[in-house]
Parts: sequence; C-alpha cells; structure tokens
Amino acid sequence: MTAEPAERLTDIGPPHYERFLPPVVKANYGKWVSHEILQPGVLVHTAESGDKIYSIRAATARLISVPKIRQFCDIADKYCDGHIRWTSRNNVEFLTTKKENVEPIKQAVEALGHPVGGTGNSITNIVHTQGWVHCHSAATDASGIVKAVMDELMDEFTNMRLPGKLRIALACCLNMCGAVHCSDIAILGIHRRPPTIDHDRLRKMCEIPNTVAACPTAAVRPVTIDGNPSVEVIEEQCMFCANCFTVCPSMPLNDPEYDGVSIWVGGKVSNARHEPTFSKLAVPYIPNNPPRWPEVVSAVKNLVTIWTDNARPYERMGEWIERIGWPRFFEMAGIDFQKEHIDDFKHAVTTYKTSAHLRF
Amino acid sequence: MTAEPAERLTDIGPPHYERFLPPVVKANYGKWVSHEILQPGVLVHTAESGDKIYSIRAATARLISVPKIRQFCDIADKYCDGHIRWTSRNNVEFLTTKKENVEPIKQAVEALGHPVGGTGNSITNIVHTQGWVHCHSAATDASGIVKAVMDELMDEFTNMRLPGKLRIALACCLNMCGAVHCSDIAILGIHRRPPTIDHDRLRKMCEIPNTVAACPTAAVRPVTIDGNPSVEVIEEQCMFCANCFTVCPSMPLNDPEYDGVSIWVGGKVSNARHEPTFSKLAVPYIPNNPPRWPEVVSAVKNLVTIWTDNARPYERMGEWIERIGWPRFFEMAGIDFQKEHIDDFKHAVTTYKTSAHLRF
Amino acid sequence: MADKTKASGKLDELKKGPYPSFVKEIEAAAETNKMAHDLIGQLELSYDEKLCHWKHGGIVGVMGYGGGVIGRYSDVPEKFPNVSHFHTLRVNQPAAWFYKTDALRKICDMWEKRGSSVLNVHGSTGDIVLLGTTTPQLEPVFNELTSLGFDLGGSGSVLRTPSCCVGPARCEWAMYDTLKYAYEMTMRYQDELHRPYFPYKFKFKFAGCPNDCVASVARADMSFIGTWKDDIQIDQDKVRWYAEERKVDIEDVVVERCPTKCMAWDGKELFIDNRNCARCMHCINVLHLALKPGKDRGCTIMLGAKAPILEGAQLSSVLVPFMRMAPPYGEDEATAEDLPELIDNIWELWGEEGKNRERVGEFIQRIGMGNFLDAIGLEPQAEMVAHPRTNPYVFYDLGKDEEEEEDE
Amino acid sequence: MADKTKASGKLDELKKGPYPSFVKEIEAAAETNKMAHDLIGQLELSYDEKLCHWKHGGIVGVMGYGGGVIGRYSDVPEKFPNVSHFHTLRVNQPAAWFYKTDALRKICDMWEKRGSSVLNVHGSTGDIVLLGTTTPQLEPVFNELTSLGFDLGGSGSVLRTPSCCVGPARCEWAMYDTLKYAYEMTMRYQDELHRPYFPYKFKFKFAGCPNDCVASVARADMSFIGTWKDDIQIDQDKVRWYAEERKVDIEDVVVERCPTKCMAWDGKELFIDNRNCARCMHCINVLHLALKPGKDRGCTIMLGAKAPILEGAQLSSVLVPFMRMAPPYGEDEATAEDLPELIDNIWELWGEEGKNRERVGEFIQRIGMGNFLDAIGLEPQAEMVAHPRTNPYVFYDLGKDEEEEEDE
Amino acid sequence: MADMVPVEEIADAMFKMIKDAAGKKQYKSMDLQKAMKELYPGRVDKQLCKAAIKQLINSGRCIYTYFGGSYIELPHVEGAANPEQTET
Ligand code: SRM
Ligand code: SRM
Ligand code: SRM
Ligand code: SRM
Ligand code: SF4
Ligand code: SF4
Ligand code: SF4
Ligand code: SF4
Ligand code: SF4
Ligand code: SF4
Ligand code: SF4
Ligand code: SF4
Repeated sequence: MTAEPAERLTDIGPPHYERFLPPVVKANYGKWVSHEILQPGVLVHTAESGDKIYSIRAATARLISVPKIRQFCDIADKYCDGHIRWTSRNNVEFLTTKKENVEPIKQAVEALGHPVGGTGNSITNIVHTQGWVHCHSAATDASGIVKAVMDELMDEFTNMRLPGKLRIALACCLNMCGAVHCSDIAILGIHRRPPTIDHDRLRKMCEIPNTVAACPTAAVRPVTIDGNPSVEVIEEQCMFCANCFTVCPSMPLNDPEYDGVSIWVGGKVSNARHEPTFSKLAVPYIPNNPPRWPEVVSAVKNLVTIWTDNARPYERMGEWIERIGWPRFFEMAGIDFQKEHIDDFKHAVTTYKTSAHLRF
Repeated sequence: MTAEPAERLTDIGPPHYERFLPPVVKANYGKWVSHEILQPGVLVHTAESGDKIYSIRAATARLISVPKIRQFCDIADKYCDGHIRWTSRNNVEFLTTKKENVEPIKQAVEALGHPVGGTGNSITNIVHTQGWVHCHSAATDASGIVKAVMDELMDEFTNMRLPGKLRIALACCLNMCGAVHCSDIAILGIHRRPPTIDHDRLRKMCEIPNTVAACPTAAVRPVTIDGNPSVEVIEEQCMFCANCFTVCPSMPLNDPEYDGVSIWVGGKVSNARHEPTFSKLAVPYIPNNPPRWPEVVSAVKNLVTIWTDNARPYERMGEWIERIGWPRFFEMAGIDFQKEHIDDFKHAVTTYKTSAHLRF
Repeated sequence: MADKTKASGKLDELKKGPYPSFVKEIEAAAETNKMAHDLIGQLELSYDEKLCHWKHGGIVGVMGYGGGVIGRYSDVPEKFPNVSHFHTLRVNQPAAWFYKTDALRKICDMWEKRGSSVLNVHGSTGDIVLLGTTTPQLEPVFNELTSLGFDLGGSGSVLRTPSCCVGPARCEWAMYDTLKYAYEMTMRYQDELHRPYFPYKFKFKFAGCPNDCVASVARADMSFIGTWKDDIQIDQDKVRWYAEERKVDIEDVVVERCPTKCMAWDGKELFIDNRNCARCMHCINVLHLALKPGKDRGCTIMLGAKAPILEGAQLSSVLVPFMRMAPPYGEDEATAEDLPELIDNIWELWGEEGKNRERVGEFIQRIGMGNFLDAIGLEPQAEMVAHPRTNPYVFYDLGKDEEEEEDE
Repeated sequence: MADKTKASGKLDELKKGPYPSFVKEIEAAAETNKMAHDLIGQLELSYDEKLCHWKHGGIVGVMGYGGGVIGRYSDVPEKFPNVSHFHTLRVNQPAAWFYKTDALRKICDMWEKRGSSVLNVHGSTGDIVLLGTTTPQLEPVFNELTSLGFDLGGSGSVLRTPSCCVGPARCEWAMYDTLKYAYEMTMRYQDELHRPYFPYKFKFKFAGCPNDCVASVARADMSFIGTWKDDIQIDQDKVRWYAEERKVDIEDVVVERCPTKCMAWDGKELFIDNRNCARCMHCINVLHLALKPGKDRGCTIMLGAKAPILEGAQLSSVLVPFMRMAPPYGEDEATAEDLPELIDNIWELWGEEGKNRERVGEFIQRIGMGNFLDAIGLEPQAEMVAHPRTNPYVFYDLGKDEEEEEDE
Repeated sequence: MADMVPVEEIADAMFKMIKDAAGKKQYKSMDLQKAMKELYPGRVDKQLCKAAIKQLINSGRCIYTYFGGSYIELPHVEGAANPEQTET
C-alpha cells in the first residue's frame, strides 16, 4: 500500500452538486412551474422565468462500460454543454435548453442502442442488483433476467399507453438490495436449500454467536463438531433466507438445481392515491433457466397484460388487484393459489381474510 | 349429594327449539320475505304467505330476577300465547300475530320499567359481563357502569335517529367476555398493578409451569422462596392482563386505587360495508368512580355526540373515523394522544403510519 | 336503610333513571331469597371499596360433567354467609332464545328455591346463567333442570354452548337454517360439550347472513356465516319507490357505500355488477323491500375468533368460502355433509398438537395456516387470505415440487 | 468463439434484442481490460452451471475507512486469474446524479487503468459502483478519486450514502431543497459515513414531495418526504381546459381516485375540501397545469424502512408529521434547526441499545414506539399511527399518572 | 474533566481486548466504547473512544472488517482471499 497519511485526502464527501448543475437549472433552481411530456422519453420543464429545460431520457443496462460512458459524454458535450444526469432508476438523461437538440440527441442515443422512453404511464427501467456479475449471495443473475424481460416489454418503455406507472424491480436474493419489496412487479431470486456447512472454514471465519443470532427462525444452533465449536441447521426450520451466509461465508446456500426466481406483485412507493404498500407473492418459484429465463419473461408479460387490459386509468397494479380482489387476480393470472402464498411469518395472522366479503 | 346414576339424565342437550316456536313461525319458517320497523322497538315481519309477526323489543338489565321473569311471562301469556324470546344482545322480545296487541304490550313492558326500543339505527342494549356481581377477576363493575351509561343514552335507545347502529359493550377485565373487542364503543375494565403473590397459597393451589406459561410477556418466572417452588413477576414486564391470575388464584391484581376503565372505539362485526374490525384505544384510563362512573358516562356520551353530529348516513363509528382519520378524531374528541395509544404488542409494526397521507 | 333486602348508599343511586335497574332486580329477588339479600350486601361493600370480593373456585361441578358450573366463593363470608358459596350454572339455551312461558316459570320456581333467584338472560356465550348457589345444591339443580328438559352448557376446555341468530324463524335473510344447525351440532357433540377433552374452549356460532347478528366472526372459534353465490334479486320498481316515495338518496346511501363500488344508479335502474359484489349486505339492508340476496345459498365457514388472552384477539378467518347447507347438494362443492369430518379433523389435530390453553386460532398462528390446511386436508384458496404473503420467508416444500413434477 | 473478449454460448444470446445489453458493455470494456475479459468468462461459467462463482470478502478496504469497499474473490481463480480479486468501490454520487462530462471522463480514465472498466451507474443506494478491482489497487483508486474531488460512499454498519430526487433542480413539486439536504447531511456526517459506529446500516433519502421519486419510504431508515400544510392552489380555468380540451374525465380520473374523497366537480368548478386532503398528490399529478401544492411547505420525516432481513421488511413510518425545512421558521413547530439534535438522539439511543445488525426500524419494534419516543424526547402524535392499538396489553406508566395528577 | 484517560491508553486497552478475543469474538465500535466506559468509569466518553478507534485503524494496528455487520479486528489474511496477484 502506498499510504501517505499526511497528504492523503479523506472525508471530503461528494462534489458539491452546484459544480454539475446546468446554468439554466442554477438560474431557475426551485422556480420550476410546470412540465409536459412531449413524447415518450422527452420532458420539458418550464420555470417562472419562462426558461425551459428539455430532458431526453434513455434506458441503460445500469452495468455500463467506460467506453459507453465516453460515448454518452460525447453526446452531452455536443448537445448539452457537457451536462448529463442519471435518474433514480438508472436511466440516463440528456439535458438541454434547446428544443432543436431534442431529436438529434434522441437519434444519437438510440444509435448507441439506448431506447428513449420511460416517462409517464410506461414501464421504466428495472431497478436491479448484482447477481452473478458480482455478488456472492445471488440465487439468480440480475442483469440477464432484466435484459430478457425488458427486451420483451420494450414497447411499453417507448410508449405511454399503460393505465398507470408500472415499476419492475429485481433482487437476486432475499437481502433485496433492489428494494423490490414495494414494486408493481418484483422478481426475486430465491434459494430453496438449507445452507451446507463447511465446519473447517467456519471455525476460522465465523463467529458462532453472531451466526446463531442471524437466523430469523432460530434454525441455526451452536454445536460441537470434533471437539470444535460450530453450528448446525435444523433443516425443517430453515426458510432459505441466507442471512446466516451473510454473516458466515462458510454456509453457502447456492444450488444450481433448486435456486430460482419468485414473482411478487402489487407494491408501490408513491403516496399518490393509495398508501405505499408491499408487493405480495404471485409466483412462488420458477427455476433458473439462463440465458433468457423464458418462464419468468412470460410470467411477467402475462401480469403486465392482464393489468393493462383491466385496470382503470391511473390504477397501479396493486390498486387494481385490491379492487378486483386477490382470488380474481389469481384466476385471471392463471396462477394456482398454494400453501406458499399464505403467510406464516410473524404477522401472518394480520393477512388472513377476516370477513365474509367474498366474490363468487 | 343425591346422585342416582341409573336414572340420572345427562347429555340431553337443550330443549328442541320447535317446542318453543310460535305457530306462525313454524308455519312460515324460512319463508319470511320482508320486515319493517313500525316504530322504535317494534318490528313486523311478513311471510310469503302474507302472515305477519310483530315483535316488541324491550331493554333488560340482563341481570334479572325470578319475579321479573314471571312478570314478563304474565305479559307473554296475556298477549303472545306464552311466546317470548331474548335477542343476542339481551333485549327481551314479545311476539304476537295481532297488531292490536302491540300497544298494550308496549305499555305493559314499559310499566315494568323496561323501555321499548333498540331497533334500527339506535343504541341497543350494552353487551356486558359479571363485574363485582359474580366474577373474581373484575377490575370494575359491569352492571353499574352499564346502568349509568344507558340512563344517559336512553333517548338513543327509544329513537332511531343515529347515523347507523351503535353497539356498546363492556367487559370487566381483559378476558373480554363481552367480546368488546369489536364494538363501536367498548368499555373495558383494566388493572394497572402487577399481581401480588401469596406464596403460601400459591404453593398449594397453583401449578408453576402453567402459571409461567400463562404470561404473554414472560414476566412470570419460576423461583424458589424459602426452599419452596413459587413464581416471581418482573414488574417492568407486566402489562396487567391478569392471565396469571386466571391460572393461579394466588396472584390477584385487584387494586381499588389503580383499577379502572379504558374506552375503545370503532370496532364492528357485521360485514355491511366495511369488513369486521377491532375496536381501538380511545381513552386509556378512567378511575373507578362508583356508583355512577360520571367520567366514563361523559366520555361515552361525548363519543356518541361527535359521531352523531358528523357521520354520514349508515356510517358506523369506525367507518366515520377511518374517513376523517385518527388525528382528527382525537382532536374532535378532545382526547390527548398518548404513549398508551401506540401499540407495542406483537404486531405493533403493522399499526404504524407508513405513508405521508396526512391532513393538516 | 338497615333493611338488608334493600340497597342503600351507593347502590341506591343505581335504582334511579330510565334504564332497567339491576339493583332493583336483586332487591326484588331478595324479598324472598337470602342469597340475593347477601348479594346486595357484598355488592355494596364492593362499591364502597372499589374492590371485587369473589374468590376463584375451580373445582365444583355436577357429577360426570367437566363444565357448566363456575365455582365462586365470597372472600368476606363472615359478613355475608349466604353468599359464602355463590356458584353459577350455565344452562344451555334453546336455539335462538325462543321460550314458552311454562318452561321459564318452571326454571324460575326451581331457581327461587335452590339458588339466588337472580339470573342472566343470557350470558355472553348464550347460556341462561343461573347466578349463585351453594355446592350442595348443584346436583339437585342439575337433576331438576334435566327433568325440565334442560341441560348444562359449557365451561372450561370444552365445546362451549353453540348459539345462533334468529335466522329462518323470523328473518328474511337467513341463508341457511341457523337454528337447526345450532341444535344439531349441540346434540351431536354433547360429549365434547360436557367433558373437557380439548386444549381449551371451542365455540360455534351460526349467523344466517353476513350481518352476523350473533357476532360470530368476533366470538366463535368456528363461525358459520350465511351467504349466496348468484345474483342479488332486484325489484326495480321498488328501488324507484324508495327513491321517490321514501326519498332515499340511492347514490349517496347505497351506491357510494358499496365497499366494492360495483353498483350504479341512473335515477331509474339500479345496476349491480354481481361478480364484484362482496356480499356485504349493505344495499340489501337499506333497500330491503327492493333487493334480496340470491337464491343459491349456503355459508362461509370461518375459523379462529377469540378474545385477547394469550396471543391477542383474533377475528375468524375464512376456512371454507362457500358450503352448501341444504340439499340438493352439488358434486364438486363443499356441503354440510362434509362438516362432521372437517370438524373432526380440526379437533383431532388441535387436540393432539395444541398446547394447554391454546385456542384453535392461536394454534393456527403457531403452526402456520398452510400447514394447518395440509394437516386437515383442505386445499389452500385465495379466499382465505386478505392478501398473499409480503415476506419472502417461505418454507418451500421441495418434496411437493418433485411430486408435482412426477405428476406431470 | 475462442476469443475470450467476446461472449459466446448462452451469454451471446443476451446481446440480441432492443434493450441495452450488459453483455455488450462488458465486451466493450474487455477490449482493453483483462478483468472485464475474465468477467465474461466467469459469467459464462455461471450461466452454464446456474451457479454464482464469487466468494465473500470482508476484510479489504481503504485505509482508515470502514466502508465503501465490497470485497469479492472468484472461487475459480485458476480459470479466471484476472478476477481472482474483484472488489467494488462505492463512490458517493453528487446530489441528484447531475454530472459534467469532464468529471465523468476522469473517473473513466482512472477506472480503465485501475479497475475493470465496468461500473454501475448507479447502485441501488445511489453510489457510482466501480465494479471490480484488486486489493493493491484500492488505495490508489481512492487517492485518485479524492484528487478528482470524489469520496467513497458507505458500506457496512455506517451511515449509507444519502440520496435525493431531482427536486428543485428540475421539478416544480419540490417542497424543500432535496439536493441541499442530501449534500449537507452527507457532509455533516462524513465520520459516520466512513467509520462504522452504528449497530448496522442507516440510510437517509430525500424526496421533494409525496410522489417519493427516490422510493425513500421503502428504502431509507430516515425518509424526508416533502409536503405542504395549506390549500392546494387551483386555477379553475385550467381545470376546465383539462376537461374540455384534453378530454380528461375529471370525475373518474381525479375526483373518484382521491383517497379521501374530498373533492367535487360540477363540470365547472373543482372543489377541494383541503382539511380532508391527505396530500397524496394524485389530483396535482393528473391536472398539473391547473393544480399546485400549497405554499406553506416542509416535509414529513419518516423512520425505519428496510428490506426483510431479519425481522421482515418495513416501510418508514411517521416520526415528525411536518417539519419546516427553510426559514422563516415559526415558533411552535418542528424546524430543520431541530434536525441535528433529533438525529443525534436517535443515533445515540440506537447506538447504545441496538443489537448487532439491528436496523433502527427493528429496534423500534423491539423496544416499542412509545418508549422510543420517550427516549428521544418526542411527544406521541396520532399522526404516527395508522390507528391506535387494538390490544389491551398496555404497559401503563403509573409514575406518569401520578405526576400528572400533581400537575393538576 | 482533567482526569480523562488519554486516547493512547484507551487505544491500548481496546487493542488488548481485540487481541484477547481474536478468533473468538468480533467487536463492534460500540462494544469497545461500552467496555471502556466500564473500565474507566466517568473517564472516557464517546469522542475519546472514537478517537482511539481512529488511531487503532489509522496506525494499522487494527482493521475494519465486514461480515453482515462491521467489526474491528486484528489485521489478518482473509479467509476467502485467493493467493495474492503478482501485478499491481
Ligand atoms: C427522474 C425521476 C426523479 C429522479 O430524481 O431521478 C422522476 C421524475 C418525475 N417524476 Fe417520479 N421520477 C422518478 C422516479 C420515481 C419513483 C421511484 C421509483 O420508481 O423507484 C416513483 C415511485 C414509484 C412507485 O410508486 O412505486 C415515482 C413516482 C412518481 C409519481 C407517482 C405515480 C403514481 O401514480 O403512483 C409521479 C406523478 C406522475 O407521474 O403523474 C411522478 C412524477 C414525476 C415527474 C413528472 C415530476 C416532475 O414534475 O418533474 C418527473 C417526470 C416523470 C416521468 O418520468 O414521467 N413520479 N417517480 C425518477 C425517474 C425514474 C426513471 O428513470 O424512470
Ligand atoms: C334480534 C337480532 C338477532 C337475534 O337473533 O337476536 C337482530 C335482528 C335483526 N338484525 Fe341484526 N340483530 C341482532 C343483533 C345484531 C348484531 C350482533 C350484536 O350487535 O352483537 C349485529 C352486528 C353488529 C356489529 O356489526 O357490530 C347486527 C347487525 C345487523 C345489521 C348490520 C348493521 C350495520 O350497518 O353494520 C343489520 C342490517 C340493518 O339493520 O339494516 C341487521 C338487521 C337485522 C334485522 C333487520 C334483520 C331482519 O330482517 O329481521 C333484524 C332487526 C334489526 C333491528 O333491530 O332493527 N343486523 N345485528 C339481534 C338484536 C340485538 C338487539 O337486541 O339489539
Ligand atoms: C359468564 C360469562 C360472562 C357473562 O357475564 O356473560 C363469562 C364469564 C367468565 N369467563 Fe368468559 N364468560 C362468558 C363469555 C365469554 C365470551 C363471549 C362469547 O362466548 O361469545 C368470551 C370472548 C370470546 C372468546 O371465547 O374468546 C369470553 C372470554 C373469556 C376468556 C378469554 C379467552 C381467550 O381466549 O382470550 C376467559 C379467560 C380464560 O378462558 O382463561 C374467560 C373466563 C371467564 C371466567 C370463567 C373467569 C375465569 O377467569 O375463569 C368468567 C366467570 C365469571 C363468573 O364469575 O361467572 N372468558 N368469555 C360468559 C359466559 C356465559 C355463557 O355461558 O353464556
Ligand atoms: C451494490 C448494491 C446492489 C446493487 O447492485 O445496486 C448492494 C449490494 C449488496 N448488498 Fe445491499 N446493496 C445495495 C443496496 C441495497 C438496498 C437499496 C437501497 O439502499 O436503497 C437495500 C434495501 C434497503 C435496505 O437498506 O434495507 C439493500 C439491502 C441489503 C441487505 C438487507 C438489509 C436488511 O436490513 O434487510 C443486505 C444484507 C445485510 O446487510 O446483511 C445487503 C447486503 C449487500 C451485500 C453487501 C452482500 C452481503 O451479503 O454482504 C451486497 C454486495 C454485492 C456486491 O457484490 O457488490 N443489502 N441493499 C447496492 C448498493 C449500491 C450503492 O451503494 O449504491
Ligand atoms: S440482492 Fe442479494 S445477491 Fe443481489 S446484490 Fe444484494 S445481496 Fe447480492
Ligand atoms: S438460511 Fe436463513 S433460515 Fe436457513 S439457517 Fe440460514 S439464517 Fe436460518
Ligand atoms: S370480563 Fe373478566 S371480570 Fe368480567 S366476567 Fe369475564 S373474566 Fe370475569
Ligand atoms: S398480569 Fe399478565 S403480564 Fe402481568 S405477570 Fe400476570 S400474566 Fe404476566
Ligand atoms: S344474521 Fe342475517 S339472517 Fe341472522 S338475524 Fe341477522 S340479518 Fe337475519
Ligand atoms: S351487497 Fe354490498 S358489495 Fe354487494 S352490491 Fe350490495 S353494497 Fe355492494
Ligand atoms: S419526489 Fe416530487 S419533487 Fe421529487 S422529483 Fe418526484 S415529483 Fe418531483
Ligand atoms: S392531493 Fe390527493 S388527497 Fe388531496 S385532494 Fe388531491 S387527490 Fe385528494
């Protein structure tokens, strides 16, 4: 290590945002009065002063290469005085005050393979996580499924003809880094095998009390193996959350045959109309089928379709399901309601149907 | 005891209901087509056949004496061919096919001190429990509070001018024999002192493991006192539910100074409109103030008034509160929102406000 | 005020006012009954001291039965010797609480003689509660009761006295025969009602329609709530009559209050999208001369209601979304013929695996609804939940997966 | 297909189709970068075997910091030596993700040289995620970053990189300055961001209005959601314009969708009962040229969101119903000046009493919201709960009672 | 407050704790702080403890590690690490 403590900068924090704001933004900061979506992916915001800023939004895979960023920079330099931003869902946005730049930007970005869209009542980018590209915990890949699903749904990214917004997210394990738990459609990687324990490595790498405490169902118990302290897993009590593995790397759960994907629906985050709410289990399990996970793609597509065909204007997926009721949803989606759908964790009792409000 | 096993009848069950049904009921059983409320407390039901039955409903204190029942029987014999019934809320009903009997019955019952009413959108009888009249567990009296409250609300029993039905119930301890937990207004006797333990009696009367298991918060722990097994109570962990006392009579919680009453609102049972729902804590504590518990009476009266003045037609108490929101309810009721109102039991997290849907 | 048959002091206050006075009732009883007399005395003491003066008595009962009697002793017997023992008997009411006066009078005579002359009509579970007698009187009371055709109800870890709404006896909305079921289930399970064999109490309540006039969803371990499957019957002329003659604001008080918003009213016709009707009863309740439930009737069976002790209160939740309660029975539907087996399976499982004092609702919480259904042999249905799980802590059943694959 | 800079087999499939291909991205990087090259190889192996090939690495980092680097090792280093180490660095993004190209290009140059040439823009928390480098490169990367004016973001038991919506920079609905708060809070708590002192991670997110475009309510331990107190501003002409010109069915898509049903539309005027408006934004969203939030603005602070591990997922819940975020500050209201103390109190309490790996939301669940409020010195408010408790298991605080009595 | 414990001494005491527990128990910052408060009643505070930890880390005597949560440990070879790469 080349540590030079004296000169070494630390705790400087991120660059101040003002360094990067376009002049029109600085001039009209906090003074925007309205916006319009000119076409899918193209927004214009107007300020009190009458100033306007055009934003051209394009999809990215989030995983991006240095060469591609340079290409984006080229476009931004050419049309946007070097200004560029990303959205909270990993779309890139090119910002310009010149209306005449809109089409050239659009064409340039699309020429790079990045469709423009994701605004208004559309399907925008899929928030997702690392998967096999970088994480040790992944029960499925992230980027691959996202690519396959978005390829299928691309028309809903570049159009704005859905009843409302539809937010899809993917997380490759129960840690849910994609915060998928409040998405219209959530794709979640799952393990379905208890951890296998490497007692030798465990002894060296893991702290027993922390490992035991990590298990939400108390399935991990301290034991002595060959005179050394280790842990065992009561298999019937394990629901494959992998939290023990997070704390103790010697208890992997990855399993090519049993890992896979579950699909969740009806969550949302905004306060618009209904309160924010969690996604609920729709499809308990689909095996991993790389490279294109066709069963996952068709399950998602199916959900999008039944919602699109049946929801009222501005009704998000969950709002629609609440209105028609879950039994009808399962029927329309052609999903078998199974034991797995019934909650059995801590607050399960609050999810039971405690009224005779039934539809036949 | 005069046991004569051979001739002794057991397991005969209740009398068959047909023995007691009025002839018009038998003739039109399951064939009723409509009803009307002719005046508060007076119903008429019409059958397919055109037959009619008039029901005159009157309040009782539920606790009733043999002489009074005989007086009721006299009326029933005179006007109803000996037919009489009670309702699921302890009102008595006189049943007749003769319209001309309605007024005489009404007068006769009222002459006995039993007002006729409780139908339609009114306040009907208060479901309640034993209190100091019979139970060992009572944190307050039942009949006394009921009497005091109903004396105040009598006009709402004999009229039908409320927005919807209003069901009041009272239970004298957390066992909630009155099933108050789903009432528009629930009055609940509460202890607020941990049990005092009589170790001598406990040793003789109680089973330690059951006593320990009885405590929802694990506040009861086995200990050895003077060499004998007994229990202790971790006072900070006790929330005064008295379940230990139910199991072990040597752990009474009754305390004249600290016992009292709490008031709960917004529960309902019917499926009409909103789903059945629990009552929620409104007034955490009012001291016992016999014989008329004036603070309880005025608190209940206040709740009835604000609901009556503000609810829309058919809106039950809880439906109204849901519409206006709990903060507004507390404001209108003039009740201080306190720590006690915030759930801290098992599913507390499901009661937090997880949206920015706020009114100012 | 020295006359102890009359209330005095604080209690005297409660003789005033328009609502029937329980104090007057006890006084009336006390005129001929010493127990009632001392009851006033002890109650006055309670009112003065703000303290209850009863002791728990768990042991008394009638021969052979494990329930029906609640033992009670005064903790001030020296002051009030006549209520030194003050046990209650729970007497199983006739279905829907219909009586003939002759039967009532006989119970009165017996109770004046052998008890306190004071009773509750009725207890919260539904029984006639005979309030207070002595241990030696228990067996004679029981014998007189049975000779009058009455039997004791439940207490302790037994099936509790079933109860039902007035139903077909006097209500146009009864979707099945609540009285018949209350009676037949009571008779079928006499043994379970009288001899504790369960981990804890178990209650049945029968409500003829979703109005649930016996509060079954809040109070019964197993709640039977009448409902229907087909379309609500509408008499459009009568709807208009409500609008015109009765000045009912149909839009506001009916259409707008519908929980699923499945109705429309154009001032002339009331339209109901029956597929989205939640069978809540509201529109029928309000426009009862114009609307009637459908003709294809049965009930929803719900499981698990209870008061808070130990794990918190529960409402019943859907177990069988629709069960046909009267012939002709279809083929592929749950029918009342399945009921005994269903109940047996539940009792068997809960009996075997339930902990002491664990209600069936708590038991389901503990083992999980899915496992519970598996064990009693019912298929999971979406109707059983308000919504599917939100947490990913799923105990995937791999055995099942493999089986299914084999099936295919 | 022997050329390992190009994907083949399964991965090749994912270069097809209209959505941007991450495989193409890695390929592009691989043209000049060996790590990217081996990344393709290992990823192909994962695709073939349906198995992830990374090992957890918990020790690497830059000097003095306890976060910002995620250690990662290949479990097949013999096959793919260039990704034998493959640690990521999380780089604290500028507020609202605005960049100038010069800054981006410099990061690119550095990362091409010292890392994999592959990155995430952005990570789920908001950082620029530099995907994959070796242990020896960590310190040089850090030094180059700081010389470019960038610093690392959070990982481990620290304050995580705060993030915010675009807010006042480009949105008419920003009720407070989200960028300013994100930046200032990040700067204020540099120590907490870089040096683990908490029981577990803690996240701030700043959303300018209830649309919550950074999903703060779902993902931030402390969510700041802009809102307003006074009346929605209505331009009735514009409302009519929506109805007439844009053919918006105001009754259906606005009035009917309002969660509190506090609106009315008579075809000419839109009426809002502002006292019952829940500040949900829906009507404003739909009729944005006609309606605007009120002028009295601030934010709602909510606490406790998190993913499922360990106790189940939580959404944030209301802690401060309304806090004024910009001067002039009134007297008796919460203002941003109280913020540092509020945060300190929370961190102090949770730091002292939180268990290892217990998020603040779980901590509140464990100790009880009421106790939590007491301890941090906030008054309970009805706005904090969806509804008051339904169970009677109340830990009555008698000390308090007595105090209060004394007060009176 | 004159008799507050010097940062060095706190750092040493912390280091001893960490060393003694190495391989058995992982400590978090707060564990160390709490232990110091017990060891030196009234003579240490949060700021001193933070300073001591900073010293331990900056001097290289200890490192931060991450296993689900963050800990302070002796520097050691990572269990999962692959043999050191040659290139830098
Ligand atoms: C750019 C971005 C903020 C940022 O800082 O990056 C943003 C920008 C806008 N959002 Fe958003 N939202 C952005 C993420 C979100 C998120 C967060 C998320 O999805 O993770 C949400 C919450 C989603 C949810 O509820 O699950 C979100 C919920 C909304 C809503 C409420 C929609 C609803 O009906 O529930 C609106 C209102 C609307 O669209 O009418 C909105 C409206 C807007 C407006 C119209 C605000 C304005 O006046 O500028 C902006 C253009 C929206 C559009 O795309 O049509 N924005 N918006 C984010 C773009 C993400 C993307 O690339 O697609
Ligand atoms: C007699 C009784 C049944 C019995 O077997 O004893 C009964 C009888 C009727 N009920 Fe009931 N209900 C009776 C207890 C209940 C209960 C149970 C309770 O209160 O513990 C409920 C559930 C209450 C709740 O939700 O908390 C109940 C909820 C209803 C409703 C729904 C009301 C609502 O809007 O929520 C209706 C519909 C209506 O009134 O329009 C109803 C309607 C009726 C009708 C109109 C049914 C009919 O066509 O005959 C009967 C006359 C009602 C009236 O009093 O105006 N009945 N009704 C009970 C009378 C109790 C009393 O003495 O006051
Ligand atoms: C008499 C009665 C109250 C009344 O005045 O009406 C009653 C009285 C007692 N109940 Fe009850 N319960 C009575 C109906 C109920 C109901 C209502 C119902 O059945 O519809 C409930 C709520 C529903 C339920 O079952 O949960 C009820 C929930 C309890 C509980 C709490 C059970 C729970 O699981 O939460 C207890 C405590 C226990 O069982 O340990 C209890 C215990 C008791 C005991 C036996 C006291 C005890 O701790 O052992 C009371 C005896 C009082 C006495 O001195 O007579 N009683 N009890 C009711 C029975 C009369 C009858 O047979 O008709
Ligand atoms: C990189 C990132 C995913 C991504 O691809 O974007 C990520 C990656 C990891 N997360 Fe995460 N989390 C990331 C954002 C999140 C989010 C979303 C957010 O912050 O808005 C969440 C959900 C919100 C929350 O905080 O609860 C999240 C919830 C978790 C959890 C579950 C925490 C919980 O309390 O439930 C874990 C497990 C843990 O902490 O032990 C976790 C753990 C991890 C670890 C460190 C794996 C582990 O077990 O130690 C992952 C390292 C992957 C890798 O190889 O790089 N990550 N993680 C995100 C951080 C990038 C950034 O800094 O911008
Ligand atoms: S969701 Fe799981 S597998 Fe995916 S990046 Fe997060 S911790 Fe890793
Ligand atoms: S995977 Fe989860 S449930 Fe299974 S042993 Fe590990 S921590 Fe426990
Ligand atoms: S509620 Fe409590 S005190 Fe009242 S009768 Fe029931 S058990 Fe006894
Ligand atoms: S009263 Fe309840 S909480 Fe208190 S010790 Fe007894 S059982 Fe436990
Ligand atoms: S529950 Fe239904 S059927 Fe029974 S009495 Fe009430 S309204 Fe009639
Ligand atoms: S019964 Fe209820 S849900 Fe059905 S149409 Fe009538 S009001 Fe609506
Ligand atoms: S959260 Fe509100 S203020 Fe922020 S970008 Fe979204 S709409 Fe605009
Ligand atoms: S902001 Fe939401 S709650 Fe308020 S008036 Fe508009 S739609 Fe209704």
